[in-house]
Amino acid sequence: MSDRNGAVRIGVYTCHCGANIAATVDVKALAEFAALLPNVVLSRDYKYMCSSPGQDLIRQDIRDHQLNRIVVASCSPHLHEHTFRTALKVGGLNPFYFHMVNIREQASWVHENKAQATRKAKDLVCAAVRRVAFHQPLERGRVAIHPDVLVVGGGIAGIHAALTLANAGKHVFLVEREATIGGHMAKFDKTFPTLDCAACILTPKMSAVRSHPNITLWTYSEVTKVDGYVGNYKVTVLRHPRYVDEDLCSGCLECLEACVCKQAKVPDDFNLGLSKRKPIYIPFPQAVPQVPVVDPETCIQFKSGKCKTTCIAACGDRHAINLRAEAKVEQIEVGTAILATGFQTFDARRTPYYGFGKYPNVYTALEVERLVNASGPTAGEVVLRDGRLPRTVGIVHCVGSRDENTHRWCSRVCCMYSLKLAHLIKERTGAEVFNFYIDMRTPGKGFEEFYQKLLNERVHFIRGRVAEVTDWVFDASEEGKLVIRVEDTLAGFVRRIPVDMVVLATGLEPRADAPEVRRLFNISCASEGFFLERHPKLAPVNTFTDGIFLAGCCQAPKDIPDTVAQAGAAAAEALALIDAGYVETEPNTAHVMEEQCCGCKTCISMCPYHAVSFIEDIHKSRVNEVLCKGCGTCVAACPSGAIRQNLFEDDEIFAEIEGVLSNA
Amino acid sequence: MPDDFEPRIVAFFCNWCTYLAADLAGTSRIKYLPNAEVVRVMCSGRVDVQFVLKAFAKGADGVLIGGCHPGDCHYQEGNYKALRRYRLLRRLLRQMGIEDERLRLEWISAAEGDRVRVVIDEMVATLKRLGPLRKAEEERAHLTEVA
Amino acid sequence: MQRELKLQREADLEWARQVSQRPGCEGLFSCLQCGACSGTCPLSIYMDFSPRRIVALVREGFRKDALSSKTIWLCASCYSCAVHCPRQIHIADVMYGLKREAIQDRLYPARFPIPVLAQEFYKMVRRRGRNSEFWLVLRMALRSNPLILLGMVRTGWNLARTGRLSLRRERIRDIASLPQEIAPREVA
Amino acid sequence: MPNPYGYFPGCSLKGTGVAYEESLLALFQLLDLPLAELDDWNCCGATSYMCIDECSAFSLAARNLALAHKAGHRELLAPCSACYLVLRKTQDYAERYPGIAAHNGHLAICRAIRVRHPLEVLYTDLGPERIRKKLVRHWRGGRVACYYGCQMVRPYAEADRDCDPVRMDELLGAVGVPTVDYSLKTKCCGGSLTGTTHSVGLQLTEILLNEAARKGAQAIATVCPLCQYNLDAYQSEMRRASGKRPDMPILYFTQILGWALGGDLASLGFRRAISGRKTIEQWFTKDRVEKEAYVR
Repeated sequence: MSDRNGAVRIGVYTCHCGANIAATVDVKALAEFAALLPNVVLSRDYKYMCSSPGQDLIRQDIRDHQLNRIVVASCSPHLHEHTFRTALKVGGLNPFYFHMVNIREQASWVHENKAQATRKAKDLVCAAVRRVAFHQPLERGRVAIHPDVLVVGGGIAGIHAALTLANAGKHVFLVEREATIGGHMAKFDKTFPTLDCAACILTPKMSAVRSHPNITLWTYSEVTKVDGYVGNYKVTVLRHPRYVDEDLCSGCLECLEACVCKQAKVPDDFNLGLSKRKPIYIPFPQAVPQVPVVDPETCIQFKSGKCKTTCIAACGDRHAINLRAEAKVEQIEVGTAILATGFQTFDARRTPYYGFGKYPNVYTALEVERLVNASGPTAGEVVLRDGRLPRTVGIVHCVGSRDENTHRWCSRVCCMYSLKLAHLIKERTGAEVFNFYIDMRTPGKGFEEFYQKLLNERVHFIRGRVAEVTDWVFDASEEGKLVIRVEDTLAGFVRRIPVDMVVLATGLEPRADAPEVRRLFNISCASEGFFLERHPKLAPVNTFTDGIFLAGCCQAPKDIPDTVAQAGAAAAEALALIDAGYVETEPNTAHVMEEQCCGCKTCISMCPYHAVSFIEDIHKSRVNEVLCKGCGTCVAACPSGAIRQNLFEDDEIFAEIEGVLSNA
Repeated sequence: MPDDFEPRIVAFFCNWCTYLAADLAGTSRIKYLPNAEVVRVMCSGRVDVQFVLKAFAKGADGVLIGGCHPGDCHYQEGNYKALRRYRLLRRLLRQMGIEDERLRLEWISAAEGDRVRVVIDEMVATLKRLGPLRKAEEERAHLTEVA
Repeated sequence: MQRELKLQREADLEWARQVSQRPGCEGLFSCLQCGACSGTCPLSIYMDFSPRRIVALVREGFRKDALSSKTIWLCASCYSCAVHCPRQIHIADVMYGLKREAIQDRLYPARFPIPVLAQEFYKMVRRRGRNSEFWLVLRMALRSNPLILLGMVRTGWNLARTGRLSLRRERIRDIASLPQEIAPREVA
Repeated sequence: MPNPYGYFPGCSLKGTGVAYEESLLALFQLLDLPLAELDDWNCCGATSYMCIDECSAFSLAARNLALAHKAGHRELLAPCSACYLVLRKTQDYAERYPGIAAHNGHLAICRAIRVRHPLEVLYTDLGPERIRKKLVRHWRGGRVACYYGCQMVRPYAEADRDCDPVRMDELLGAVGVPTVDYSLKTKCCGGSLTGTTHSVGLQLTEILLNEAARKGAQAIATVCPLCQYNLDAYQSEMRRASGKRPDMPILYFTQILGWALGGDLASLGFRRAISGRKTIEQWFTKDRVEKEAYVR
């Protein structure tokens, strides 16, 4: 090796990471051990290698000791590999003369016995030292970034991200599965803690999306295919037919009046079945776009073909309604994508002891959001299904949250929205409202003050997880009521509280289709099923796939302020890439040693990206390094060892294997 | 066999799922046995038959390959290639008198930090039962030349 | 006026740790004190400490208070708590453990029939392999509070006339194969 | 002849719960489901034993499972909810805590046996439909509240859903018995408390009776000898305590099914009832067989 690029002079740096490593790995011993390894001319240990003094150390030593290989034993390369490579570059060394040893995530944090942890760390360092000797100088490639952006999901997160990008002059494709944008927020009446009307702050943004010259809005559509790589994604979008042409329709809604179904008979999804709609309908008055949808499931024309299609007549010469419309497939090219696919609420039927679906007066919080909503099924009246006004209401917190039997996580918004609903219900009905909570969680600007406000409004707060909601009566005072049985853990006894209405504060969970979306965009999910960010603190909107960003509740439950903030951040990350104009690629691509290639074509079938092609005239394979993503599968498959992968050369990995088995 | 036998495992972890799972195990401070040492590859599909043979030749008692779950491969289907290769490898190793349990292929997603613990601890237990890969020198030599 | 003040020296944290190692009690320290157990427990309303408070006592190491409580004896092991606990703590098993300890240390309320019944039941089954309801109740009453027999006369008669009161003292043949007397102890 | 289920009566079915055994045997005979009682079975170890010595309580249960294994049974029927729970819990713990299995040889093998409750056997192995087809007698009684009690549906069970079991309702429904929606169907009856802390036990059962009556039930169907005993034996006492109280028959679901499928009345143990004897007279003793009934 030395003849290829001069004598190998390795510098090894062992990081204490404060006590994170030093507490469990004997860093001094490790540094001393490293100093004695072949080709190592210098070995140091330092408190924080990633700090700028730490990086300076490397730069300085490169100059002072003519180091030409660097090994840093610290944390995961996913965290700081880039940092140190940059340090090498600044120090005047090719950044790929570097290898990182993960002695934190893989030693100090996962082992308790110091001797064993240190032994393992030594092996790993030894492996790195042997490996790095074989490293070659490499150049990063550059790929141009297509300036257009795909935003998936038209909730508040998607809307905000789209507008931010559009206002910055980038073209955005906003794809929404439902017939309207707005997401969950459009269902709310007021928002906590300020109680400003959700519609008033959301609908302007919605119409801004519709009218923005830089935004292509595709509702009733879904992404079905994503090819390519950062900067150059090729996306296929399927646009379901709504049977009403968005460009021709003026939103007069006369077709709704005209529909032969005089009565609305179909349960209205937007109102969670609390009201009825017609086969041709608009999800809600402020829907964007203001274009009706025809539901083929219930439209007579679709079922029998014998409808008078009065809707078409009503539409007149606009000819916006076309019941023969078919799905459209759109192909677009974008450089980056922001996933804002949101959440779904926990299905309260999974906690049968709360009687949802059994007792009509047990509601989910989202249903009550619709009840209190001025444009909801009851025009803002909080009434029971039988029309009565509730005189006592119980709000059960943590339904499907903080529970090993359902979901372990805290859904973060339930405490606050329960407070909001408590306030609104009391305001509208004057009812006695009881909150049943395990812990009140009001961390946020103005949240605690809102909690105080409700305490002063004499809303009841009972600390205890409700055991059951039943209709059995203990005595006459409970006749005809739903009874909440709970231990009042603060007063210290079990209570039975008869109520007219039970509100279940259901938690937030990943959408059922999250796994498909995840595969589509080649990103990971965290254990609970939400999309996994690249780093919980340092890269909360990035994913492990470059150019794919996250916004809103698809990453974890969060409230509207946080969602909007995250959407802004995601937009900024996308802009950063776009305005840079290009992105540097890892040079870990494969290439064919033509003289060794026997032309057996094994590699061709290995590559999912068609990066390996067969050159007939020389009867050998060749790798297109632009298309190659650097998985190395072809390398492993090549029977004659004619394909090599940068940064993962056979001899590099062999050296590493020998290293880890060197029995330090 | 001696109780103090500490098996040595070489673990080839793919960069996108299993290596991240190991990172997660770290950040969640999950404790597992220190017998496995990780060699990072971009994809389990990169794991060359030679790597495994080399590992056994150089004194590994077991080899663990970790990739993304089927359908989740960061490179679409590298893990399937790994699976194919793994089946072939097992047959090969069997002929060399190396027990099946010494080579293990596991799908571990980035979310499954605890799975890393389970798999590694299980494998150490198995290898302790099997004992060291006490191949006579010529056997190792044989392996070496194959590798 | 009774002073109620707990001094930390009364807390036996090592004991708390031991309890949390018993089968079913693993989750003890993850308890949220949410009270789901007490809320769903049909007997909590008769207990001196609700099941939730027992868990609190145990994990803070207040051994004597927990063991001398009536609560652990009132637990009819209906396992409702285990089903509802958001931390999947098998509180009924916690109770069993405490009962066993209470009996070892004779810490249960004096002449309280439930522990007496348990012990008589245990003896009978150990010696004969089966329990004979009539004799069991008789022994329990004699050893705790004979007066309760009076209240049982009518029920007894009802059972007798419907042929549900057997005076046979059941016994299995292969007594040897029964677990022999073991000093009460936990299974780690 | 299918090979028989192992049958573990447990102590109660030989004493206060004898009607359960009688009706169970009769019913299973009617359905050609042979039962073979374990030879020399011992007490399951139940609740009380568990309080003294958990380890040998498990051993007690394990001995029965071992007997079943020796007798070549793959499935063991435990009609008493307490026995059912203890046997299953023993297996569950032997599985999860090797420490427990280590204390006892039986525990190793006992996992092979599938412990089952008659309700679950009838529901899954036959099912409401096939039982409906065997129907012989029209239901002429009133509405019934299905009371499952606690231990049959709790953590270790597979007998039914733990919060809102439905299988007894569906089986009785299949033979034309109208059942009421009974919110207390899994609330504990107090178990042995009626014998030890009498007043407490009484209050628990009283609540169960009142609610059933309020929901319009004229009888309660049970799956457990202890539940049946507690609900049945003390009604007269309650009557004396507070003037009015329903005199309500407490039946085993096996008695009702047995009757509906044409079982011989004497063999179903109706005469063992303490409460609601008049109602039972009216409902069950008029023996008008209608073969054509429901058979489609």
